[in-house]
Amino acid sequence: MMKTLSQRLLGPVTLVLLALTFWLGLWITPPDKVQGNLVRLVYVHPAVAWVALYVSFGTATIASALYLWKRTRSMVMDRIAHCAMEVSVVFIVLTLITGSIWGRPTWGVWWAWDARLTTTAILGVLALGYLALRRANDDPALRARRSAVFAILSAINVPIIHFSVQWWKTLHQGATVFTSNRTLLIHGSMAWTLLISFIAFTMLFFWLLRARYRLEVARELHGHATLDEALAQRRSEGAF
Amino acid sequence: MSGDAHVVRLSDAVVLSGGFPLLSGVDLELAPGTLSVVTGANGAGKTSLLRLLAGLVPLTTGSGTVAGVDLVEGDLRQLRRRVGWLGHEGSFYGDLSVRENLVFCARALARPLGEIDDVVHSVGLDHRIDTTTRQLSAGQRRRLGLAWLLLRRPELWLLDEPYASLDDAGRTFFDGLLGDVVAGGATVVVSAHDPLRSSALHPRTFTLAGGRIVDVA
Amino acid sequence: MSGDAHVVRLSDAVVLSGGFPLLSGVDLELAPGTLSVVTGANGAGKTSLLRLLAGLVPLTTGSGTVAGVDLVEGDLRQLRRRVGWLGHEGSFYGDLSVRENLVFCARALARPLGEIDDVVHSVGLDHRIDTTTRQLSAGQRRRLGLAWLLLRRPELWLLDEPYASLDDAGRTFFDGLLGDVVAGGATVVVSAHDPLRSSALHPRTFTLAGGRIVDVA
Amino acid sequence: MIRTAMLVCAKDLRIELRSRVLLWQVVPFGVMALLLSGLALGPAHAGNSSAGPGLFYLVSLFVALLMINRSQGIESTPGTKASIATLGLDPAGIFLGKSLALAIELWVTGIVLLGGAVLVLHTALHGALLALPSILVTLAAMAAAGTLYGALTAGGDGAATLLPVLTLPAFAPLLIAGERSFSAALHGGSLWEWWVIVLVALVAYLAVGILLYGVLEES
Amino acid sequence: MIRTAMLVCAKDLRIELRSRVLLWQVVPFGVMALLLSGLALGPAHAGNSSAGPGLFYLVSLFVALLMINRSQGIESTPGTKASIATLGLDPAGIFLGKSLALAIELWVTGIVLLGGAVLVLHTALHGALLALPSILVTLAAMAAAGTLYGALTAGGDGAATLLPVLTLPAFAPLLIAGERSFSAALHGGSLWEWWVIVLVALVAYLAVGILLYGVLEES
Ligand code: HEM
Ligand SMILES: Nc1ncnc2c1ncn2[C@@H]1O[C@H](COP(=O)(O)OP(=O)(O)OP(=O)(O)O)[C@@H](O)[C@H]1O
Ligand SMILES: Nc1ncnc2c1ncn2[C@@H]1O[C@H](COP(=O)(O)OP(=O)(O)OP(=O)(O)O)[C@@H](O)[C@H]1O
Ligand SMILES: [Mg+2]
Ligand SMILES: [Mg+2]
Repeated sequence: MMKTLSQRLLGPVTLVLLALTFWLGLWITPPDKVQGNLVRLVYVHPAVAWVALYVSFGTATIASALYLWKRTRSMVMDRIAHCAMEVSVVFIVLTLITGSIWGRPTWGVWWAWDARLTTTAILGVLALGYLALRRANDDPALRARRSAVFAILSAINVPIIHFSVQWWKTLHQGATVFTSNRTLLIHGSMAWTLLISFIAFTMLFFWLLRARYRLEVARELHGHATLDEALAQRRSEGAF
Repeated sequence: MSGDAHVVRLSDAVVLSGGFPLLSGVDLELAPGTLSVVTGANGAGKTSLLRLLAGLVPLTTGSGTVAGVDLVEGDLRQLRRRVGWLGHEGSFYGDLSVRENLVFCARALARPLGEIDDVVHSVGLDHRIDTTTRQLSAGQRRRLGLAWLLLRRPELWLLDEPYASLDDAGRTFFDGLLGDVVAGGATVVVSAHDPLRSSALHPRTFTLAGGRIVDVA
Repeated sequence: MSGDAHVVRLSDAVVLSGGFPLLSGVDLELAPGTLSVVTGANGAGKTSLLRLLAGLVPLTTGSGTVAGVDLVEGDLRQLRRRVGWLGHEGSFYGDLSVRENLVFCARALARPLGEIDDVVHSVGLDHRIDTTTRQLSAGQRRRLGLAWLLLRRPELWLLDEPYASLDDAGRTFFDGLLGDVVAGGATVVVSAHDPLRSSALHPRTFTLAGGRIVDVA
Repeated sequence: MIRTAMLVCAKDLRIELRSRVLLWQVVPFGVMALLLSGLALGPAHAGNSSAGPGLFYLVSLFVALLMINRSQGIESTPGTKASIATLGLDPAGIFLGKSLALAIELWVTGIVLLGGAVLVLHTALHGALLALPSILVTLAAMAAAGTLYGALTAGGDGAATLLPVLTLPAFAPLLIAGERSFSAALHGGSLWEWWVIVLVALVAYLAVGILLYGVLEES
Repeated sequence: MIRTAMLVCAKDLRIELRSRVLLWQVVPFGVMALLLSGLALGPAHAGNSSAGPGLFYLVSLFVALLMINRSQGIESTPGTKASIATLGLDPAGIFLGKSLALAIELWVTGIVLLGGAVLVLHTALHGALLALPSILVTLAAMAAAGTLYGALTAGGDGAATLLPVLTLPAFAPLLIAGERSFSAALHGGSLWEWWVIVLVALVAYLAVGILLYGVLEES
C-alpha cells in the first residue's frame, strides 16, 4: 500500500504535539491565581470536548449526510461514519471524565444538574445508541441508511450543548477560550499551549480514525475471503 | 411492464444474510405469462429466491431485473408494488376482520370496494368475513392470502408453498386460479414440494440445491 | 399408562373459545398402538381437536379421558407431559441454536445428552446444529420439531399437518418413523389433507366437519 | 400522500378501538404511574406543586414509549410485513398516518393525565388549561419522533428494548421545553418562548419523517 | 424443583447473553432514564440528594417492566408455548428459574444504576453501599412479583401493555419500602424496619409463586 508523506507523518507529528502539549501544560505555563495547578486541565478538557463534539461527531454526521445523498452514496461514507462515531464515544467519555475531575475541586461535586453536563451525557448515550442500532441490523445497506438517519437526528444535540451555557444560566464555564467576537481571552504561553492542545487532539482524532478505518477495511477484506469459502460450502450442500 | 422480453432475469445472484449465502449464484430467466415451479430439499433456498424476486431482500452480488426494476440500482419499492406475495404465514393485521383487511387493501390500491364480496366468496370465506383474522384456521388464513392477491391482481405472482394447509376444495380452486392467471398474461412462480396437481398447467420446474439452480425441467 | 383399554375416549366433547364452538360435540375412542388420521375441510376443527387431546385447551362440556387423565377433573399438566405435539409452527426458543434447544429438552426430561447427536443426524440437521433456530427454513424447523419428539418419545403423538413443508426425503423419513412409533406401542394421531403416503400403515381416518366427526373409515 | 395517511391512520385507530388497549391498559397505567411517581419521590417533593409538570411529562414519556412500541408492533408480525410491503404504499403517507394516529392516542392519554395531575398533584387547573396547547404540540412532536424512531428499530434484534434507548435522548429536549412551558403557564412566565421551540421540533420531525421515512423501511 | 429452576434460569440467561439486550439496550436505557428524570424534575429537586432513592427506584421500576416483558416474551411465541407446555416442567421450578434469571439481570442493572445515582444524583457512596442489601432484596422481590404477573398476562391480548397496569400496584409497596430503607441508609434512620418488610414481601411472592404459578399457566 502506497503511503503519502502526510499519511506517514500523521502518527509521529501527533505524538510530538501531544508531548509538547503536556510539557508546556505541566511545566512551562504558570499556575492560576484562583485555581492553582488545576488550571492545567484547560489544556486537555476543552480540546477533548472540541474533538468529541465538532470534529468526530461532526465527521460522523457529515459522512452520514453524504451517504444519504444519492450522488455521494458509498460504503466508504458509511464506514467513515461508523468509525468516527466509535472514536467519538471515546472522546465523549474523556470529556466527561476530565470534566468530572475538574468539577470535583471547583464545584465540590463530580456531577451537577447543569445543562451542558446533562446534554453532553445525552450525546454519549446517543453515540452508544448509534452503535447499538448498527448491531441490531444485519443487512449492510439497511444498516447504513438507518444509522445515517439516526446520526443526523442526533447531531441536533451538538448545537444544543454549545448554546446550553447561554440558554440556561448554569455552573459550566461560558465561552472563555473563544468569545463570540473570536478573540482569545487568554494570553501568552497559555494561549499558545491551548492552541497546540487543540491541534494535537484534533490530529489524534484523525490518527485514531484512520487506524480504525483500516481495521474495518481489513475486516471486510477478510470477509470477502471467507465469502468464497462460504459460497463453496453452501453450494456443496446440494451435491450428495 | 418493461419492454424486456423477460419478467425475471437473474445472473449469478447471491444473497447473503449474516454472512451466510442464502442464494449462492442463481441464473434465471422467466418469460411473461409463464408458470414456474421451484422445488428442492428443505433449506435449499426456495423461500429465499422468492423473497429476492419480491424485492423483500436485497441482492448482495450479481445482477438482476424483475418486472422491469433493476435489483441493484432500481427502486425496490416499485418492484414490490408489482408483485403479489403469499408467504408461509399470511397473517395481515391480526386484530382486523377478514373484511376490514380487504377493505384496507382495496383502499390502498384504489380498487372498488364492491369487489371484496366476490373475492371473499370465491375463496370460500363468506361465513368468516367478520371474524378477526387472528382466529382463523391455518387454511382459512391461506385463503385470505389468496383473496388479497385476487384483489391485487399483480403482474408477478410469488407463491411460497401455496398448497400447504389448503384442503382439497381449496387446492382445486387454486389450480383453476393458476390457469386463469397465467392465461391472463401474468407470470407465476410457485415453490412446492410436490409436483403440481393439475396436468393441464405446463410449468417449467427449477430444482434448487445449496442455494443454486441445479436442474431445469 | 392407565389400565383403560383406550388411550383416548371423548364423549360429546365441546370446546368453546370466545363463545365460538371450535368443537361442537366429538365422540372418539382410540386404542393404544394405533394410527389415526384426522381430516376435513379448512376450519373443520382438526387443530382444535388435537389441541384438546394435548391438554392445551380445556374441555367446555362433555367428558373425556386422554392417556389416563380425565379432561374435566384431572391434571392437564400430567396429560401434557405424556403427549408429543408438533404444531403448525414449531419454533421453540428462536434465540437458541438447534443443539441448545435439544439440550434444554433433554435436560428437562433427564435424558442422556448423548442421544442428541443421533437424533439430529436422523432428521438430517447435522449441518445446521449450531444455527440459531430463528434462521432455519420452514422445513428445517419442522424437522427440529421431529427431533424434539424423538428425544421425548411420548406415548401419544399429536401431529398437526406433519407433511406440510417437509421435502420428499423428510416425508419418507417421517413415514418410516410413524411405522416404528406405532410398532413400538405408542398411539399416533395425525391431521392431514392428503391420504397418508405409505400404504403399509393402516390408519383409521376420521373426517371432521363443523367441529364434529362426520365420517369414520 | 394525504390519502395514504388517512387510510393508515384510520386503520391504526380502528385496531386501537378494537383491542381497547388504550382505554383499559394505557390510561390506567399512566394514572398509576403518576401516583407512584408521587409516592416514590415522597410527599415533600410531590405535594409540592412545582413537581407537577415534570412528573406529568415523565409519565407521558413512558406512556408514549408503550404506545410507540405497540404502533410498530402492529406492522411487524412476520406475515404482515411482507404483504403490506407489496402494497407499495407511499412511505411519507405511512409516516404521517401512523404519527397522526399515535398523536391522537397520546392526546387522549395526555388529557386524562392532566386531569390526574390537577387532582393528585395539586397542579392549578387554570395553569393546566393554559398549558394545554403547548402540551398537545409537545405530544404531537413525541408522536412524530416516536414513529420515526420506531421505524428505525423495526424488525431489528430486540427492537422492543432498543426503541426506548434511542427515543429517550431524542425526547429529552421536548421534555425540557414542554416542562418549562408548562411551568411557565403555572407560574406566569413567558408562554411563547418554549412553545415555539416545541413547535419547531414538531415541524422538524415531520419534515425529516416525510423526507426520510422511506429510507428507513426495510429495503 | 431446584433442578428445573436451574435449567430454566440457565436458559434465560443464555438467551440474554446471546442477544446482549441487557448490555446494549437496557443498561443505557436505565442511565438515560436516570438523567432524564433528573432533568424533568429540574435541578432544584434533582440536585437535592433526597430525591436520589426515589428516582433510583422509579427508574429501576421501568427497567424491571422492560425486562419482565422480555422474559415473558421468550416463552410466548406461538410455537414455543405448546412445545414447552408438553415438556411438563414443574411450574414451581419454572417460576423460581425465571425469577432468579430476572433477579440476576435486575441486580446487574441495579448496581450500574446505583453507581449512576452516586455520580449523578450525589447520593452518598457510603449510604448507597449500606443500602445495597436492601436494594438487592427489593429487586429480587420485584423479579418474583414480575414473573408472577408476567404469567398472568402472558398470551392475552396486548400483553405488553396489560403487564404494567397489573404490576404497578403490586410494585407500589415494594417501591415505597425500598425507597424508605434506602433513605434510611442515607440519612441514618433505622435500616432494619423497612428491610424486613421487603424481605417479607420477597418471601411472600416466592411462596405464592411456588404454590400458584401452575394455576396461572394457560390451563
Ligand atoms: C462532567 C463535567 C463536564 C462536562 C461534561 C463538560 C463538557 C464540556 C463540553 C461539551 C465543552 C465544549 C463546549 C463547546 O465547545 O461548545 C466544554 C468546554 C469547556 N469546559 Fe467543560 N465540562 C465539564 C466540566 C468542566 C469544568 C469543571 C470546567 C472548569 C471549571 C470546565 C471548563 C470548560 C472550559 C473552559 C471549556 C471551553 C469553553 C469554550 O471555549 O467554549 N468544564 N466542556
Ligand atoms: N445465519 C445463518 N447461518 C446458517 N444458515 C443459515 C443462516 N441463515 C439462514 N440459513 C440457512 O439458509 C437456508 C434458507 O433457506 P430457505 O428458507 O430459502 O429454504 P427453503 O428452500 O424455502 O426451505 P423449505 O423447503 O424448508 O421451506 C436454510 O438452510 C437455513 O438454515
Ligand atoms: N371467535 C371466533 N369466531 C368465529 N369463528 C372462530 C372463532 N375462533 C375460531 N373460529 C373458527 O374456528 C375454527 C377453528 O378450526 P381449526 O383451526 O381447528 O381448523 P382446522 O380443521 O385445523 O383447519 P385447517 O385445515 O385450516 O388447519 C375455524 O373455522 C375458525 O374460523
Ligand atoms: Mg421455504
Ligand atoms: Mg389446522
